Amino acid sequence: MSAVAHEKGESGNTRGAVRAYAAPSLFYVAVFVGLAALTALTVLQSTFDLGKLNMLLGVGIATLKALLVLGFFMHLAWDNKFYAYIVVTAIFFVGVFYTYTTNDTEKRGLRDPDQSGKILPATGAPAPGGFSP
Amino acid sequence: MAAITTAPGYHEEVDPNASYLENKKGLLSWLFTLDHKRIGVMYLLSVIIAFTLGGLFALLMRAELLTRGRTLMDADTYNKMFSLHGVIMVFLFLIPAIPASLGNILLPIQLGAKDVAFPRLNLLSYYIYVFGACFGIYSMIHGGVDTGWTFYTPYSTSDPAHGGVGSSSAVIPMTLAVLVLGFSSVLTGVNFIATIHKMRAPGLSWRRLSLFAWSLYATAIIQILATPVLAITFLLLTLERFLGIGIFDPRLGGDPVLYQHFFWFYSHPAVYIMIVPGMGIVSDLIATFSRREPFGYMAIAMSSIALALLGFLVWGHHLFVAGMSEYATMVFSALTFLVAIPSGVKVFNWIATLYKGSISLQSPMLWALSFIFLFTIGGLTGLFLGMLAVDVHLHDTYFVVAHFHYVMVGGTVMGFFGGLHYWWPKFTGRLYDEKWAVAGWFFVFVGFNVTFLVQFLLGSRGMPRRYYDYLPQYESLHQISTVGSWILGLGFLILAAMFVRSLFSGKPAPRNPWGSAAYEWLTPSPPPTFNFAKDPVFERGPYDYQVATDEELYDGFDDPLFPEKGVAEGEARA
Amino acid sequence: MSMEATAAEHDGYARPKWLAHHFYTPAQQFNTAKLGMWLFIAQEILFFGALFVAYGVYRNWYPEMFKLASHQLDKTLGAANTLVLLFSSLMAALAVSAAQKGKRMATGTYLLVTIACACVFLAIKFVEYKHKVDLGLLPGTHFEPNLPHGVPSLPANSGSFFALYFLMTGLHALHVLVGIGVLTWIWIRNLRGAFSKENYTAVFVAALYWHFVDIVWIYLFPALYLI
Amino acid sequence: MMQPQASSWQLPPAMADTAAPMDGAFHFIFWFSVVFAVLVIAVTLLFIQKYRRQKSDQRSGKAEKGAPTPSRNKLEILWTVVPTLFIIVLFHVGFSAYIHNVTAAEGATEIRVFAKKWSWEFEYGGGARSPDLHLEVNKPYKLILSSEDVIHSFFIPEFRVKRDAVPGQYSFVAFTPTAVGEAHVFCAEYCGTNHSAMLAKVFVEEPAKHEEFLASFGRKPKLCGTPPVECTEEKWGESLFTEKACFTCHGTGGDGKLGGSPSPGPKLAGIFGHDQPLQDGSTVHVDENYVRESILKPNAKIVAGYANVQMPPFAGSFTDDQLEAVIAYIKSLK
Repeated sequence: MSAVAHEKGESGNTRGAVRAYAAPSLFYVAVFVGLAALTALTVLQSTFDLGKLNMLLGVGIATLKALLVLGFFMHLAWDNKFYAYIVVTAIFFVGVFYTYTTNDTEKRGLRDPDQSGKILPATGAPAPGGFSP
Repeated sequence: MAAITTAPGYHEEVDPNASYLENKKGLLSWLFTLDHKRIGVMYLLSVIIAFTLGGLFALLMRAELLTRGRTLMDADTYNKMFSLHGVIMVFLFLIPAIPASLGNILLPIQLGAKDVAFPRLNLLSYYIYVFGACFGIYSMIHGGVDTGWTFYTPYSTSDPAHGGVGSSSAVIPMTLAVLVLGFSSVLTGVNFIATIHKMRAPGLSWRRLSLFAWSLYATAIIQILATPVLAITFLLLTLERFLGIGIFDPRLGGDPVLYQHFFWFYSHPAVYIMIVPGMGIVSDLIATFSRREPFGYMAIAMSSIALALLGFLVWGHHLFVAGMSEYATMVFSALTFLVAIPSGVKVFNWIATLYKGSISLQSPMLWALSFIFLFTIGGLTGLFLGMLAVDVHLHDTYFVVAHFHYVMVGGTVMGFFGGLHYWWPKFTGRLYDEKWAVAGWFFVFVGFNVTFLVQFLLGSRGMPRRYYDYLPQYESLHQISTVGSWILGLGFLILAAMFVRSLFSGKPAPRNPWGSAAYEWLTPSPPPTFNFAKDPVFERGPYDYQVATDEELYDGFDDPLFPEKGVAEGEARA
Repeated sequence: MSMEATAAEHDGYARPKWLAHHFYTPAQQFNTAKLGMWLFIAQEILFFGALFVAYGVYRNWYPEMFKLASHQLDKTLGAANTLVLLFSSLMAALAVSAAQKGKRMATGTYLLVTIACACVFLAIKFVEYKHKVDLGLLPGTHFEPNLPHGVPSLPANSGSFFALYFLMTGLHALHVLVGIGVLTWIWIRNLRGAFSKENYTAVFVAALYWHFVDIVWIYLFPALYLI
Repeated sequence: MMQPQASSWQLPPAMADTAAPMDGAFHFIFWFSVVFAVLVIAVTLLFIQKYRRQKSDQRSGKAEKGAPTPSRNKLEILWTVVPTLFIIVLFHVGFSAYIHNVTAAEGATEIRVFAKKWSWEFEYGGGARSPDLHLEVNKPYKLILSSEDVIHSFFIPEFRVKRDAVPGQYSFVAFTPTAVGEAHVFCAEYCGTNHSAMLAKVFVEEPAKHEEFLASFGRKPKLCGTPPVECTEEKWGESLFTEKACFTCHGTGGDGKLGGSPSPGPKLAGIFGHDQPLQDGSTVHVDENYVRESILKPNAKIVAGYANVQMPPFAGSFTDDQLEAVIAYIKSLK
């Protein structure tokens, strides 16, 4: 038998045929209903003003919806783990970019208000070259 | 062209034994080729043209700095010279050079595959590269850019035509050029990861992957994860200059330091896109020319991956004095030091490979050894710049210019030319003249060191970079550096003449001129269109010199270093 | 002898027409195509991720301005757009499962409905953009708001919010447009009978891309509309 | 003004308290790197020489091979852990020196530094700005930086200080000059055509001399011009004209040219008393008020043909009598 097969889960008789799990159609519709419900939830949640929590809840619900689409519509749940690792790595690096950038932007002027502040504390004069409406 | 509907990527009739250069003739067979080797050769040609153009700008710049005040050109032209030198060298030469040219030619052969995973995507990425280069040429025709290759805002985005304070040069075509070039790099990355994962021949486990392939894998990871942020940054830059959306321009409520975060989040991993393939080539060269399995194979492979991942955490060391908060400078300085560890591990392992090897100082090996020496100096001076107190003094001075030239020219260019010498017989089927090669290497090595060693001194004495004119105390060092650049230019001229001469009158190359056990030397040179006459199955690793048979390693060719006898019949034997 | 014959004789079975020359087996071709698309999606995550980073930084700097400016966006239209895209994602998933079962007619109709939903999405997007342009809520230098009276006036640097709004939704709309192009091309190939139970790679990969475009909107909607 | 001697062949003279910590860190890492580089290069050259391939394959009829490679995980761990320890030490040395250099001393005298395209200006609290930085030795200073157009970077090699002056935000450098003498300010961030001409002089003076400077700053000096001659209104105007780097854009010759090439700014010679055509088509009669307004708010009336040349505003750069002197000088140009 030719030493051809190097795809994992390759059984001899179907000669490397393509096999991907296909869920019943009703399952996809159920996933869609879940997504629609979550959309309604997130719109509802935005009407209450929970301060900082608002953003976290918004991102949380959006992540739940994204996981539904990724897991079932994009077959990640029934597929080789490697594809999931790719997505996780990509999101991890967006996280790295966001955390280190905000580590700078949020802490400017914390040690000494004269450092990278937009207003000079002593005189209150806005920095030249800046935004003037 | 392939049949449209039913069979994607179906190749026309091809004689499996004819070499990929002979099996189809004519310009069209090159312009619409799907063969990774031909695409690699086209990339190689374009990349060398870009290198020549960039080198020309460098020589003009150094000539201008020969004396104080105006020597050749006025301030504006000089500013455009260093900006175009930067943009061409970084985006048109260093980033595509090794992965897209040598990587495209060699990777499928080293994996025992017929072609890369997506041949049409490969051709598309070449044409996107050419399309991007056209934008660059358009900008050069219209006066080029004078913002430096970093395009810092608000100088680059505040267009005087809209009442701004910035540069009035042709910035938008150049930023579009870089935006488009980024996609070519991303598509190459996608292609290489899919190829390395799915196209390996039977018997080629991950532990039998060549170290060059490992480095291309690490580079592809960076290309995929970093280049999109470059695309977004330059899209925002172009729109801000063109339409005035206020993201980076402080006049419109934006923040220029945020631009530096966006730019360097791509550009620091980009310097690892440039250096890691060079390291991969050096690992292969050291293994071949000391005829020994590389010491710590897994350590070298994993440090490529470590470099790729750590490369994403250190971009802040470009912003130490840019107005970043001290909390961020502290974190970035610590992480910058961390990134020196994998490079150190690689250098130690290369040196350990030389121990008890059978070292032959043929021309490719000379390039690999100079990579070790110069990259060590380049890496260590990087530590200077990672150290906070020292970076405050050295930032944006000639010390930084010397550092990145030691890493880029001393590293990537040495690796690129080492790889070019090493695989030249394989993909052109011609041997080059060893004496000319050693002469070329000598002039390049000496010229480079004379040019850039003094620049460390210039920098530590406080000479800022990108200066058209300078104070009297820096004049003598600038003159030494300019003379050095002439020697460097001469060296590259010698190499160019040698390679052109070898194309026309070089001796036909045997299958394995260097006696290497790597897979690419099992197939004749130049290789057939599908790389191997019959689908290969590998029983040994690429560096198993103990297992490799003598017949595989040595086929009676005339050893360029000791040419006592005439040439043995050099025609290829499968 | 032709390439076709050597490969067939080599593998000991008739190579299907749609199997590219450099692949050994159909499974290898399918998995390679899928891996290629997932890598492209990883790149797209970074692409939109960078914009979300800019959004995060500016929102931390000017939370009040973002809140006021975001109230100019129409939540109902945004929610409607979300449902339209989610439904089109469902249609794409059903198109793939139909293609897996070899039902060519069903695949065709599902693809058509997906394309239709995408066009509806773009139409709603156009309405929203027109409304913003009329009110002068444009990015950066072009920000001259002429809001109807009674609406609280916007802080001066709201141009940044609308710059991010137009950029993020504009780039997303561009991806929807590309998605329409890709799905139409797949629909044409399906009409010509290029796909079967064994060969539905193109449909699967196109659907992957489309689902990703939907995920981007899933994050865009709460970020921009629901502050 | 005698010049302090350079502290080492690599570094410029040390003239401030921020220099010592930096020099220490620099020399520490320099010698660490030299030892490390010499070690690497020496061992490589030794191995090359010792394990050189003796006979070519061709004469020996077979390929001479290197020894089989052992796998030494312990060695790998060793040369990962040891460099990690080294870099922890390096980071500590660097960071502690850095924190000392960026902390402003209590009660430091504040000087406002204005960066604009291609010149520095220093304001000593009193409104008038001088193109030179005058400092008193052994007195802590805190320079508040700001830029009016693009990013510049305030860099004094002799003090080892550098900080970007970013438009739209303030930043500061803090130091205490320790040696009397002259130093110079560079712009270290690329900012356009005359980025390399954007220099300023730093005078570290004895307390007495510094008091004298502060007292006479902004008023007409007894001698001005080079060679210094008795100061008339026009002469003082001319020295201010060169001090404020107006010559980088405005030619003072009859043809208005600048070193042979057309000057970025409009012609100044012989314009008084004539009508000047403007960009928006109207014309203005050139008198003191027009020249004063054009200096303070250049974009108010733009000369025809100079639409996209952005002359930075000089409001606040001159005291009133300095402005009078400059106008008198321009008037004297024929």
